[in-house]
Amino acid sequence: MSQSTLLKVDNLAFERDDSCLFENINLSLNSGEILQIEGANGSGKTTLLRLLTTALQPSAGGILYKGVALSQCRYQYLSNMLYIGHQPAVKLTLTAEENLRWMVASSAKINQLSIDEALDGVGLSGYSDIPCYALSAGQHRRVALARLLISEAELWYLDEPFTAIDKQGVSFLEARLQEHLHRGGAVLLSSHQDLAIDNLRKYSLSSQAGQTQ
Amino acid sequence: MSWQWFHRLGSPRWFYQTSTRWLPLLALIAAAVLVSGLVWGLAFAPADAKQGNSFRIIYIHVPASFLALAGYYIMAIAGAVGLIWKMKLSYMVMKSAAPIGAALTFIALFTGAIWGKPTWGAYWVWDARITSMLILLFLYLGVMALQYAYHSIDAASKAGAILALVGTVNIPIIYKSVDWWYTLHQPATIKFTSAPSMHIDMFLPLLVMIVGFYLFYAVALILHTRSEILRRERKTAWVRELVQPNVGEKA
Amino acid sequence: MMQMYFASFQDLLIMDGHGIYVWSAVILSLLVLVWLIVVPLLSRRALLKDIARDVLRERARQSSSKNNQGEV
Amino acid sequence: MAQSINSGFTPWLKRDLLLAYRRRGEVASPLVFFVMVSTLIPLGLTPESAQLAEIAAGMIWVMALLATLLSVDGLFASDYQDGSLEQLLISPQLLPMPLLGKITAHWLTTGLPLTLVSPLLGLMLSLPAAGYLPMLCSLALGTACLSLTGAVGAALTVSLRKGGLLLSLLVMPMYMPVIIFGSATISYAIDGLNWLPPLAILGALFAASVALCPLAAAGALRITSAN
Repeated sequence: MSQSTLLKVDNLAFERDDSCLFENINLSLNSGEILQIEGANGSGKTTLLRLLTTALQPSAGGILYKGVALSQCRYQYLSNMLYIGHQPAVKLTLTAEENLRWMVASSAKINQLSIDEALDGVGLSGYSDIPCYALSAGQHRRVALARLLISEAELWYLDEPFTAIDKQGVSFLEARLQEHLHRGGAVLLSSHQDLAIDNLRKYSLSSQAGQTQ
Repeated sequence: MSWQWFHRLGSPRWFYQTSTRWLPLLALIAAAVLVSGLVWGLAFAPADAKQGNSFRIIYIHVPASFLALAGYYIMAIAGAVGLIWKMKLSYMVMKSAAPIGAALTFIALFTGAIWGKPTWGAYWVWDARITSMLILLFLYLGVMALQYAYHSIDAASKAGAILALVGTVNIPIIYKSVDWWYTLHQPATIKFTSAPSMHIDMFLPLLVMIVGFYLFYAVALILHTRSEILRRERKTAWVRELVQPNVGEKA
Repeated sequence: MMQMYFASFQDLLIMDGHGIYVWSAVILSLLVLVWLIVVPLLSRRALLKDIARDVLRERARQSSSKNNQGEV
Repeated sequence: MAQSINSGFTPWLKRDLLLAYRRRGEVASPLVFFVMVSTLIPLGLTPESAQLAEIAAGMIWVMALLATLLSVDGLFASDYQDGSLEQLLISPQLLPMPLLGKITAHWLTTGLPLTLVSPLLGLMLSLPAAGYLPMLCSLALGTACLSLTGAVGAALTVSLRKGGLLLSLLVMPMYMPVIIFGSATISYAIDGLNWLPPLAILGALFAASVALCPLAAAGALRITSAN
């Protein structure tokens, strides 16, 4: 995989009701790299992630995907990206298997791994046909994380992925991330924990946080 | 047309300073036109053959309904400009236009109701125009209520702008369907004194009143927008500097 | 100059019986119009006073923090 | 190697239908409301069938409108709470298509059942015989318009706590042309007139809503996510 810069952010700024959350954020992400966003609560970690996933519009600056501005390559960018936020986006009345099938149906790049194999991968093998309201919050996160096994998207955005999962889940996730990097993917995640993953770069948001105008 | 002019227009500070200079004159002209139109219409214009003097309410009712409708479109255009060019000032204009439009719609409604009493013997008649005016009032209240429901000002302005635009698409449909509905149930109806067929002496004061109401609308809109600018830009330097001199004197 | 339609000021008020409707409509409308002008003026004055107080309070805080730095 | 994925319409339609199926009880509530309110009318007005026949068409339409309005704010509420709305906003498909899928699912679970139950109400309110077919057509087409326009209101108020009341204030004016032509279709038929023209206008309203409402709802959803 060429050392292509998958993502480049130049002096991004975001304003919420005339108070500037952060400004001139510059960072880049090459394939095979993992970037950890650190920062105190409220420093805008989630907002930065939502800006990168085009859920929010920045008030200044731009984001480039493989050197092309997002507005030009929205479809390619969004189909090559996976975002797991605070909420696991799991419908409680559906079973884990149905949830995963629906999540996969509307995403573009998926491999041939079957839904059940993915659920086994995250340790939910026995639970695939139980409605999710019978599962715990940790298990809901596992259903969301099962998407990592199926998705072929290169860019992963994970918002505090290690919250509410047990020790065994943490090591599982770290192994998945490592594997993804070897395949040439890139990960940008926000977390307070120290991660046992090599060639990990950190980016602290609090130092960049802009003051109010 | 250089964009520089357009963006200068968009700066709240430029708007505030220019309006400070020109507002008194505009207000004077508006007041003069309104008073003269009203006196002309109420005291000098001849009475209507059929309705007698009660028709004089037309000099308030018709201009108010014109402005109520025009005001909605002005509000929606301000919202659209805000959405497209992300101009904070146009969002402020939209937010200020909503209560003015609602008040004018309310005036049109109750003058129409009062006029109904001598003409048709009942205060509330489901006449096509009054019904459409009532629906227009709901549209205004919807835009106002939506804007106060949001915490973040940006989200409120954008949501209000979208609702105003959806409203503008619906207004012609609503007006046409209410008219069609009214003819469906009262085939033989007297049109609610259509303006052009009026005698010239009656029609001229109406024209003057319409111009007066437009001027009044402009004055009210500028005033409301100015206080909205102060509310939104209170942290900026130029507003603090604006306040500075009187603070200085006191100290 | 145009001749006033009504004989006297008295007739103007009565308007052959329709005066009550016409004048109630006119007066109420004028009240609403005046209200539309007065509200922004009042809120503008209140805002200016409020901002002035903010500025004063802020300057007071700055000067007090300047004194502390001076002493330390 | 991005495969060509579907437009997002079918997966979201299937998902919402499955969700509605799982909570069948909830789907029944607009229906129960519809039938229950119609028993209020004779109690409130008169059991006498001649007078009831006079107002049956209009009343059935008013109740269908209120029942749809009652259920429209559920369109996005649960998705907003559990985060799947966020995933929808960043999916590669163009947003209006999945929204159209969701709105179709909403119509299939509220509008259509209302239409199928309406003959029962017609009997209860002694609707003249000529009115049944036009009622079915106008309700089927009309409730679709109501779902589409209601989706715009639901999108605008999804992130607000007490959004339900505000939603009806926003959406009611847009419903008025629909109810005018919907009930006119039935009253035309009852008076023996040709009831196709008002139905045609209702069809035009439907066509306009199908084209414009998903776009407006998509724009509105992008804003609420920033709230």
